[in-house]
Amino acid sequence: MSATHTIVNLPDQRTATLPKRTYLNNEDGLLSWLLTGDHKRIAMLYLVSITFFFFIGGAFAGLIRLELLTPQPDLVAADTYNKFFSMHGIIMVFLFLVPSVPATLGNFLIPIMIGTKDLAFPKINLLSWYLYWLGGLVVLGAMVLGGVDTGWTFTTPLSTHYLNTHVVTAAMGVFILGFSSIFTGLNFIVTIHRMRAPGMTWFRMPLFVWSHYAASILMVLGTPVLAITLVLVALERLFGIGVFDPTKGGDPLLFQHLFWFYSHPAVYIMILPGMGVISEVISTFSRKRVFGYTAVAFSSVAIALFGFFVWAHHMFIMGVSNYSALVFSLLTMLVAVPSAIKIFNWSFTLQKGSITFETPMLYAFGFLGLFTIGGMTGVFLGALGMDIHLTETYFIVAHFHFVMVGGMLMAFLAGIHFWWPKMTGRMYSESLSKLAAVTTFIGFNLTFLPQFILGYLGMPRRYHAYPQEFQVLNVLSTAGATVLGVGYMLPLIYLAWSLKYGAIAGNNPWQATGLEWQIQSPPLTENFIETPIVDHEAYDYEWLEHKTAHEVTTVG
Amino acid sequence: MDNAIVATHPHTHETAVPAEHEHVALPQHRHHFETQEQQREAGTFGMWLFLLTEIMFFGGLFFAYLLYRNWYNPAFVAASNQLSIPLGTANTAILISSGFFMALGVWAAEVKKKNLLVLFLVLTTVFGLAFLGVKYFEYKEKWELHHIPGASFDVSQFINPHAYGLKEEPLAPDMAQKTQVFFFLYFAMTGMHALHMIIGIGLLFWLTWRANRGEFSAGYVAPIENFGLYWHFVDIVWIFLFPLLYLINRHPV
Amino acid sequence: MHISPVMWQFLMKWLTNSALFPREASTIAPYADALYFFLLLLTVVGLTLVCTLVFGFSIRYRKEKNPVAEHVEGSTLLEATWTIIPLALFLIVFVWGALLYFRIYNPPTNAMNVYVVGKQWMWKAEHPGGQHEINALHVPTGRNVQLTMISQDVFHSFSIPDFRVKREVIPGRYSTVWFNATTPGTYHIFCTQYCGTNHSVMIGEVTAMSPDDYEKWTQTSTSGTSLAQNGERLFASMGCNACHSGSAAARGPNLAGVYGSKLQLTSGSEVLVNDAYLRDAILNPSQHITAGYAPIMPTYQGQISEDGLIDLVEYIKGLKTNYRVQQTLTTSQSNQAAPTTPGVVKP
Amino acid sequence: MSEFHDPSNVVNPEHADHHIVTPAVYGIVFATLLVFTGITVAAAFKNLGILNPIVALAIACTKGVIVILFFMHVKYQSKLVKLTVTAGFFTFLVLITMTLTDYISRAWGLWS
Repeated sequence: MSATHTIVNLPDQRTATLPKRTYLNNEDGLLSWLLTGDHKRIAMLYLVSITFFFFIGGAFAGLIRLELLTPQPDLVAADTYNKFFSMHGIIMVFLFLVPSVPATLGNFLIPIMIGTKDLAFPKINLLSWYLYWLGGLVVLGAMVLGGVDTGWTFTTPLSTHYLNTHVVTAAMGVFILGFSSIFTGLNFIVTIHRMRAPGMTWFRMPLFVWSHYAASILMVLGTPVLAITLVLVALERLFGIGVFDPTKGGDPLLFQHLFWFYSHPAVYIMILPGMGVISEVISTFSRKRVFGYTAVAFSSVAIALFGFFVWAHHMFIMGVSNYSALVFSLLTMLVAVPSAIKIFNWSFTLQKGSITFETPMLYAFGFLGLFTIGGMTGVFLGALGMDIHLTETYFIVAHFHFVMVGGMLMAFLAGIHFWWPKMTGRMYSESLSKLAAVTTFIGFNLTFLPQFILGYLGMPRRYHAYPQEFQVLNVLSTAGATVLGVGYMLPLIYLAWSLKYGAIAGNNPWQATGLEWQIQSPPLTENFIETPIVDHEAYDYEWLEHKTAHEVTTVG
Repeated sequence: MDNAIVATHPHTHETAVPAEHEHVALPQHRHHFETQEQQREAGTFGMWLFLLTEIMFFGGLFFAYLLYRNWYNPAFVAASNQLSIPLGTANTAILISSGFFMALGVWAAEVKKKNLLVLFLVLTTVFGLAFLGVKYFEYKEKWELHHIPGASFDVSQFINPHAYGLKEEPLAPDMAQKTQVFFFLYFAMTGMHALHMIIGIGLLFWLTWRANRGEFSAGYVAPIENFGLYWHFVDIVWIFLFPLLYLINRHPV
Repeated sequence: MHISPVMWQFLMKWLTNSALFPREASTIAPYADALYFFLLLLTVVGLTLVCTLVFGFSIRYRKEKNPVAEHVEGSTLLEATWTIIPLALFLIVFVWGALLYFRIYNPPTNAMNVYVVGKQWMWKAEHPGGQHEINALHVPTGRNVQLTMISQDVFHSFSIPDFRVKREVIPGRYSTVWFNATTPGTYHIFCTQYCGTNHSVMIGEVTAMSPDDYEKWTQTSTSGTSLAQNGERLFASMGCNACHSGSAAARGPNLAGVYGSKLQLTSGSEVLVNDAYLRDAILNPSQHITAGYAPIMPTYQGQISEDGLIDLVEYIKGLKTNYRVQQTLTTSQSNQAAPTTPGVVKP
Repeated sequence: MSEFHDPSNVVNPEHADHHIVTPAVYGIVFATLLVFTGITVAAAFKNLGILNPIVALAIACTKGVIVILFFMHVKYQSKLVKLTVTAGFFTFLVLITMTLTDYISRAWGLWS
């Protein structure tokens, strides 16, 4: 590949070697990993754990799609199917989407990006990984013991009085996972506030850090409300009390309010870090500072702030008062604006750039398109009258999969491909990874576009069997899911392959400007040989050029 | 913006601690922090963020209380009048005292008086335990009266108060059932509060032991300060629980 | 190219059944679809814009063409544009959506009422005339139909996609939805809120019939006793008439003609007597004591099913005089044959 | 902003010097809290109508603020910590008020 097509700049493979001492080989043995305080090692632990749970959740998704291949309830029984989608939801939301980017990429990169040695509280960081596993095992335990069929929303009074499955176990798992998430967020906020390198002012921070900061605020303030709600559900279930049971004077809608007070901001916890990844990737591969840096930074914070004011749009038809519905619908429209700003700012970042199309950029383009669709269909659902027809159908399933899978997962993969050389010191196969990006994109659209149509036709979500006339679209969707599955398996293979056989990446294969690219790959245990002094803005490619030209030694 | 070259950083962390900071090399200084000051402030800030999550955690319960109190006011009045004001007031005073000694403990640590610190921590623990003791007797009484929500919950006292020697107005049967909602919230809120106290007392034992070894008498006071924040937060929760659960329905009509 | 005939038939069948777009079978449907198409248009325009920008810039400024990036800081004007235009569009969508919402959820006053009880896992429709249906609903075309719905256990959601209406069926309180079917035919009823194991079995069919056919149907499929007649029987057997006898010395307030009136409560507030009020006053009487009466009514929570409550509500709704109430009281062995129903079906 | 390394955080708005509160201040605070406890109990037995809960909550808020300011040292802390505390209570208020928009405007008849 000629130099005009790509900015990838690898060292001479004949002489290049991985650095002698890195965070990976600093200490040896299993214990050195299990007791580590190093944010990079914890990030790698998370990466492995999250991948594990992702494929479990994905397996459930596959089973769901397989059952929906035919209108008849033929593959599994109804309660089994219900357990499948409940486990799919719980695992994907709490064990994959919420921690995905923050706990892996955020953990790995935030300290490096702001020029410090580690997160503020390394032990709490490790604790949050153990809590993640504890919560994950409890959730898996609920599955092994016989499953849970509440759906991930734990709707009362169904979950409290009408099911005989392991609701309390699953709720306990989610409760523990909540604390894992709280500690991650708390660590990020403190680190970003207190640990920035000299000269790293707020407006010199990469947008990746900004978006994680916004998401962390949501984690810290939102998650405890979910925790107390789940405690109440468990107590009500164990003692039959009735805070959420209308026959005993409780209000089932109170549960909805408290649940969505967390679970709507949780959507932003999931997508904001992804947006941070996209900012980095698009800037790097168009060799330009992100268009309107300040606007993008503030739109992250605005999303976090507004995110707390819109939760009742999940309840428009659930008996929330009409006036309240008006207020929440209006605020929902407002929260859509910062996302629109981001999309356009990213698009205009490309303008007058010098664009190359490496794998992370392909994923980022996928993100832009899919997130636009996902965001716009969110406006459908935020509009009160439209919501009546669309909610609780496959339209909403398609909508949040476009945002979560099309947005978040694309961003996650973009980020993994972008920082993989930094994390491991090696490059993956460029052609295979591009193939995977394209496969994922095609598979995704094939899976979820038909679901929009199904939704408008009225096919309800969480249906085990459905009327005949919906079959064609469901077959398309299942076919797409197969392609999508292949798209996700591919990176697993070539990334694993690259660990041993990939080309040596060198410090800065993409010639990116972040502090993380100025140090060796993989980094040292404490990232920098000496604390960097930051004297340039984020995404300053002229500074990088100047520095490269005058480079005597690398920083770290 | 100019294209400056990355200057070599003048400090490494050994030299980064300026002279005006007196504790240059405490063993507790974790070296990923640039300075002691930074470490202390990060710790405090982290603790405050954790307390923020606690506010929201109790926040859900407080909202449930607000809602149901407005819906079922007569039941809440009648049920709340079953709580003992003398015990509640005593407990408030006990808890405030415990908080007071905790604050003094922080001071003792800051001025490096080891024996005083240990004394104050012990006093904090004693008052904390006293609070839990009083709470135990309150709970026990509710147990005997079948006022614990659940299968054995009994509303007869509210339907027919005169038979129990109470001066309350009787409640209609449907409203009397709602006293269970009050008692559930009462037990959920005070129980969650008591759980925080128990965790706190566990930590206090540990801190007292460490203080006794002199760990906090050389300028490293972060654990004491941060635990103090936690303990005071638990106080504040009670400061709100006390009027809401015991007092606001008390006045004669 | 050869397509297998089975496949071909299948595809043709699917396409001719217009499986990309649901039928418009109620007066609301066109309004909902108008907003839907407007939103689709917005999406397509937005997506095209983003795609044009991304692909346009990608081609124009790819590295081969533009080896050196030119620094652009941002543009307040541009950013203001893409803040204000989306905001304005979203606000239009908000107003439009809100108007549609109130159209769907504010039933017209002249609607005929049908009760729907949702329970795991079936729909029970109860017509005032005494027609009971399970997982089916017969309605006349060209007439406003209001559904008063309640759940006996968990949240359900009553959805008729071809009418573009849906509303959650809530345990413990009535929710309503209304429609006016335009085309005779049968349409799906779905439960769209996940409600337990057999959630996907909780489906039914609504049959819209011409008014004549509907009239025939009501006559052939009535159970013989109207809801109000059932209610009257319940009213007597639960002993309601002992207190609510309408006489001056009665311990309970007079219920004749109470429906639709405003009541002064002991708490000082004034309430409108509607279905929800009546239901709640039976279950939680102490919160709804009419001014001047003592709170002596026992609760009937757990003693009457939702169907029974509907019967009672329907009975009290139509109660115009206390003549029969008092008669039932005096002739203690009440006669079963009730000749006519007091005005049950509202115009 | 701080272009230079500023390890002692002289210009940092997130920084405040460590302040040691004296036992005397703690003593005064302790006495105040006990007095307020007395007042709130006494006020509970007076019929103030709608003011009863308001007075009780106002006193509780005062006590809480005193504890936060002095026992928890927020008075002497950086702006950052003050802002953090405010943010916590703000979010709690969001939870309450936004949820109340639903309950108050519901024509359910239970809210009076």
